Amino acid sequence: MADVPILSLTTFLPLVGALFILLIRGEQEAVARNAKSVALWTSLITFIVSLFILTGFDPSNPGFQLVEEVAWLPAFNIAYIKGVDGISIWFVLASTLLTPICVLASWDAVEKRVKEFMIALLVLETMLIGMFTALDFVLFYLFFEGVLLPMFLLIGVWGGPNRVYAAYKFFIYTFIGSVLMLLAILAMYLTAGTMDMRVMVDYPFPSNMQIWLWLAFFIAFAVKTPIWPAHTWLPFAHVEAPTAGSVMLAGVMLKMGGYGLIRANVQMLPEASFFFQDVVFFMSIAAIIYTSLVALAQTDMKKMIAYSSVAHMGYVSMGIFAMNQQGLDGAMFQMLSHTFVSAALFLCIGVAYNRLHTREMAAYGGMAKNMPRYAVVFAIFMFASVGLPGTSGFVGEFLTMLGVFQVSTWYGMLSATGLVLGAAYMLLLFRKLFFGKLEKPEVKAMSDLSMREVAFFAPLVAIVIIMGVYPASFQNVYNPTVEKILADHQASLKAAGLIEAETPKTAELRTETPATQPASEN
Amino acid sequence: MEFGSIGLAHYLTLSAILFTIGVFGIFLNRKNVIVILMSVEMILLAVNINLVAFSVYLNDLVGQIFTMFILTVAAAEAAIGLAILVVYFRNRGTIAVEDINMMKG
Amino acid sequence: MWEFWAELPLVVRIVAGIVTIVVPLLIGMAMLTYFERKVMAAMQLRQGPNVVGPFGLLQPFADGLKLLAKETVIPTGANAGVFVAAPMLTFLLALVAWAVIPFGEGLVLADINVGVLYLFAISSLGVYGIIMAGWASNSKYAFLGGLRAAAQMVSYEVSIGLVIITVLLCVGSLNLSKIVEAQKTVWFFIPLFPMFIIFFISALAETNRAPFDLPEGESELSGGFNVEYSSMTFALFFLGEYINMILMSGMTTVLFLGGWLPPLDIAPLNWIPGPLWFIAKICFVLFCFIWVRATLPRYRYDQLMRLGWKVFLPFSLIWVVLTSGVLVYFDLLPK
Amino acid sequence: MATFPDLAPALPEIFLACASMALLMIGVFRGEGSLRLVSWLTVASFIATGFLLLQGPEGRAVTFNGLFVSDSFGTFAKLLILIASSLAVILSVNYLEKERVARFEYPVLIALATLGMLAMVSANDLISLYVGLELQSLALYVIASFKRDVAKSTEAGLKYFVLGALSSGLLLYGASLVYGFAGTTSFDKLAAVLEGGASVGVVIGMVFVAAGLAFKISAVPFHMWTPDVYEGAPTSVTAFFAVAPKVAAITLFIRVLVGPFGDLAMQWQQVIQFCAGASMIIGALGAIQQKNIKRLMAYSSIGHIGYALVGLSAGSEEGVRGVLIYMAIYLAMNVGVFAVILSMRQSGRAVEEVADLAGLSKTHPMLAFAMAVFMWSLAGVPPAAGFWGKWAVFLPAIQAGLYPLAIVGVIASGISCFYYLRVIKAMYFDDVTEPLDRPTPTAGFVVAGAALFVFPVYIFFLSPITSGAAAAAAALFGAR
Amino acid sequence: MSNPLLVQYLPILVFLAIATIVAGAMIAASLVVGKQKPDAEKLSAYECGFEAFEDARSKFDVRFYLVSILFIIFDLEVAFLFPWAVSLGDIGMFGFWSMMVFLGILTIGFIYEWKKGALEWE
Repeated sequence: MADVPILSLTTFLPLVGALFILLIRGEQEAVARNAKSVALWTSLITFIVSLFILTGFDPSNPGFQLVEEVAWLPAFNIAYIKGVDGISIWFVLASTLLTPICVLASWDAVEKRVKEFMIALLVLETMLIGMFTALDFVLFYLFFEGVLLPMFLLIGVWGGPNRVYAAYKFFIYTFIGSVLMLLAILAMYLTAGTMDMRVMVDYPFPSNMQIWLWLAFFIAFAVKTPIWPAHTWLPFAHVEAPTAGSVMLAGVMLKMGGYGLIRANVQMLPEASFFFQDVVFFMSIAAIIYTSLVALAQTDMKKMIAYSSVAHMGYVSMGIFAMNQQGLDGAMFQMLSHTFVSAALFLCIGVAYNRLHTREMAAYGGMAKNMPRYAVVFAIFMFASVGLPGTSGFVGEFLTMLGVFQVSTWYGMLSATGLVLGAAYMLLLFRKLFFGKLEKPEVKAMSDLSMREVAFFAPLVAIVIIMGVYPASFQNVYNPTVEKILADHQASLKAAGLIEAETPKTAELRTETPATQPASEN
Repeated sequence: MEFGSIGLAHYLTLSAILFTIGVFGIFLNRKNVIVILMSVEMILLAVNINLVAFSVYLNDLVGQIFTMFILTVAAAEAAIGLAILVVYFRNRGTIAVEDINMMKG
Repeated sequence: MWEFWAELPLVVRIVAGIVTIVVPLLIGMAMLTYFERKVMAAMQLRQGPNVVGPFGLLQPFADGLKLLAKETVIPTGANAGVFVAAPMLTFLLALVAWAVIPFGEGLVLADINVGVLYLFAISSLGVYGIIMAGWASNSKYAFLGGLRAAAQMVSYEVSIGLVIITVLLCVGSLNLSKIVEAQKTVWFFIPLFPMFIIFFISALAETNRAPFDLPEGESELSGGFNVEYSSMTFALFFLGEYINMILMSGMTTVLFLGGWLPPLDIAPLNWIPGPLWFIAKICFVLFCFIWVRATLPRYRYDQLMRLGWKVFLPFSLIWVVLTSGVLVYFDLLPK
Repeated sequence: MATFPDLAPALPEIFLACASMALLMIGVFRGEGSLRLVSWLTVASFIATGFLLLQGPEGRAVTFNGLFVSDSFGTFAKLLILIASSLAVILSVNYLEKERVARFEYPVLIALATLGMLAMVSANDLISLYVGLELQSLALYVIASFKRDVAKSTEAGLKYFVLGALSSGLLLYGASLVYGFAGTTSFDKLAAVLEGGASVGVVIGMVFVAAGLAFKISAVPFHMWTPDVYEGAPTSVTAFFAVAPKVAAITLFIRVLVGPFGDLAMQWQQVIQFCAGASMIIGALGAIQQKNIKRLMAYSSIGHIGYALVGLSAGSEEGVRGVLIYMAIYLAMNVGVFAVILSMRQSGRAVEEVADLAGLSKTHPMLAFAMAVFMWSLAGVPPAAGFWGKWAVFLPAIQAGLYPLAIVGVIASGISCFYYLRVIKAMYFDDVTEPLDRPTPTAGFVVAGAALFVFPVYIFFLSPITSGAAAAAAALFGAR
Repeated sequence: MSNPLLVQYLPILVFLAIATIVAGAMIAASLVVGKQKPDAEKLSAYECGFEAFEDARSKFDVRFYLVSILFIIFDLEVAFLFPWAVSLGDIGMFGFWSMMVFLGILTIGFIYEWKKGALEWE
């Protein structure tokens, strides 16, 4: 297995599938059918191939594995480097898993221009996987930006009535953020002399430079994650996007931000991360409370889930910057959990939407009676989202808050209110949809989950339950990496004199300007 | 004052004045495109005065050769400019500057 | 001002020189008109002017006096300043050109080393007088006449320029005296005969003479650009035109007929002073001008333009190439 | 006795000059209806010129008494120009025939303009600079008003002429001052003279020269002619204007500033930085309002010149390399976009509003996709080639510490996304109003080629272009 | 009078002045001697007995303009030929062939004009 470039294979297989779909010609009906099946098979094969990544991965090794390296642009010192570590591997698998589900979910939902839809979806998958496995910063950036086009089209072409506005907003926000990141990457390249992320992770950037770089990266990833107040594009994008778009958006794309925050901000710029810790906490808690309140006020189901995503991602950013074992562990877990839970919730809403073509909660009611299977599935994911013990959401949120409590009790307290609010709006949603009287004739006419729908909900349900019951199965893969990251982080901070030895998280930031501090660069 | 005492500075000043008149002629003129063409010629004249004066001052022929080139090219330029102007006039029936406004910039 | 008084002798000398050129020139011009009428009359078997003075010799002066006494009319729509300036310009350009013509060895007012260029420039400026007249008159006839004259003059100026080039190739200098001296062995009209012919014909066109006198064709344009002129303003045009004629003859003489040189540098011929040879040659060329007028019908305008652009221009261009090629190939160039 | 100069370095130019005259003769003797023949022959002679270029002498060669220089910097730019010109001719033929202005002078004028560009790229003296520049400009003035019965076209020609003549005047005035105060017009000698600093006269002269050249590349604040000329000129001409003259002028710009005025970098860098920043901003803001796609592309080109100047303003070898790479990519993107614009016809009539592209993705999916790729690339979003262009110019800028400029560039590219996206939106999100006609095979071919270059090919074959540009920049800096 | 160039051209300057004075004097004399009695009819433009019915400075044939353009081009060529002709002895074969190239280009332009009918005046 070692000599098979498994990561590249996983990355570009969907692209090959997309090319095949491109070549399909003929009657419109036939084209649509063939496109769908090619897309399904491609994504399934990709998923199976991606499982080999897991088998080839050694969890005890905290470094990058399955590395592929090819010279590409020597003039710019850019190489094609791919590899995974404990942080990124789960996101790759999540992408490969969610894509076939999305294909299935849009089987009947997408009616116009099916061929193009499938192409966009597969291209999106390639870009996502590519981004998570890239170890050269340019490659990383390429894939990071490459996500924009297919997503822009997914929202803009197959979206709802207000799709153009949503697509624009999505695009401009992310683009400006990422161009700032490009500048930061250029600056880092000029300092470190390489684009290799493996080197950059260990490279001690000058303290005052770190501040600027950190800000640039943070803006880029904060938009993506999203962190309040850069989240405003997200509700629009979710509301207007087709189900598959929402699933990919919530399931994987938001994780690009979290992944980037860990990879770039925490790993590469430890001093600045330490410096900005409070800022991030403030923003995260603001996100959790504010967006939860907003979610409470929504009547549109998708918008509600979208706001809940922002709140959940607030836990993630908080956990990441707690900078301790529990916090980072929890953030990782929360991200993974959110990947499946929010994806599933959007799929659930898609199920309802496909039948009634409205997202207003008021239009539904009493579905527990005529759609029992649906109600059960929805309930599981709702509980996971709320963080009920036994589901994946519980582990993530619990660990995150544990980490935050270690840093500051107040932050922990405040973030805990998010749990209460989360429970409130999710239960509200569930009540409105499933309880009450089944009166509306069009709701009565709705049929329960079809076999295909069950097929794509089943793995999600399984994963959510497994994650909740036996979290270690997932944690084991990334824990060594997390430990190493934290160790490196502490070491850097010590080297920079920001913390004293053996007293983690209690040291105050020294007041000297960075220039007078013992330089960390060698 | 000695007749021969007209020096480089005088020529440069003259040329600067002509140049300025030319540039202003292009931008401030609101009446006739022909005036613009004449302003352009005036600018070139200023340049030529400069070059010839420098050429004499430096005792170097290059400036005068440059002038020859400018004269030639200026003639070709004027020919083309007038040709375009004629064609324009045939289409629009006017060569007033304020009428050149089909496309708002 | 520079020290005017210190330079006074020089200025006096110059003024004297100018007077000795201008006065005979004006008289000569007067006589030319007489000469023209007499020759034409002779060719048409008529008497010509014979009333005023002996053989009518004073006729031109009578004409001049008559013009002087006439009223100067400036038409209502005319542009008065330009209207008056036009004849003055024509006249003074015609005069000023004479500053560089060598009448004999060393007999030249301004022996500048770019004499040919100067002449060429002055004769080019002549167009302005006509254009100004045509424009300022605000009359259709004058306007069209002016345009035609201008187009005609510039058309033939090109071939004149090329012809001059061929001469210059053989001389290697722009100084008119040097050009004359270069013809000591052989006058240029012999080796450059076709160019001589072209030059002569172009000179006719350049001076708006028959058969190329369409710009002022009475029957078509009732006088052309000078239709609105009367009195002295008209006289100035008239003067300018005839002086130009003499000038072109002078140029022909200098460029092709050896200037002040005698035909052969042998005893009886080189006793005659140079200036006399020069004048005699001018008279001969002038006679040819009149001769042509008396014999040839007027060209149509399209014929005129075709001759200029499609015959003379390519022909003289080829001749320039040939001359230079021969000179370079046989290494005959003047060093 | 003057000795015969070595013609070998100038052989491509000499060949092209002879070829364009031969083409003129062929055209005029075959009369009307010879457009196709002359066009294809023009393209053939461009290709032949390109071969001659590649066969040319190695390294730097100066001839014609130092007036003309041939080096790999010039060769790189010349190849770009030749490619752009060839494509412009190829794209024009059908357009001209459909617009009923099929006259053989068109390709000949393009050949002459191209010759002027080659000459100016190779200029090693202010005189040859001027002559080359004017040869180019004169031909361009004429083809701008090539549709001589259409008021818009002649108006474009007139505007272009007036401002072009003004810019030549500025340039010349500067050249005369430089000559007077430095005592020479030769670039090599100027570089030597200015080594120890320059008098105020030279600096003023240099600024005038730079202003004149800035006109030609339509950098802010000398950009005001661009939108009108782009809109008014026949579309095929706009396609040409947008690329080849820009490449030539910016190459010349670099050669002048880095070569003779290299030691005055302190002075000109600030000017260029200002121009770059202002061009990026104006280019981005100006285009937002535009409905006409040619006007939109005009502002886009202003903006792109701004990005290219970012590289120059770094004043380093990497910066120059970046500019060259940028121009190469810019060429591909613009040729592609204009090939699409040239295909925009509704029942035989040319249309040029953005709205006319509505629903293109349904009627012509491949064309729409290609256009989307171009827009993507113009916006500078990876992985399209436009991103690499930005990369190549911003890297040296950051290296030179020009952070403010870089940030301005980022903001501008964010803003400019709006209007590039508008085109994509029209094609993909809007419904068909009136379908466009089927594009001609040549246009389709060019579009496909450019799109392939801009997206996949460039990424994998970036190295040849990059190393070519690097060699070119090194040649320029090595000569100093 | 230090400048020899000025000495050479002084006669021309003086000549110009005198000629202007002469021309001016002649016109002035006629104004003094001749009887000036203008009236409206006399001052109107000549139009074969008609009233002048429109401004004389109207559009005119484009061919005149064409001739002037051609003139500019060819006269410039002549301006180049002058110095060349004079110094041909010094510049040798290179000078000769340079001009031949120039003339060749010019000839091509000329042929083009001819074939395009720019020289026709029907």
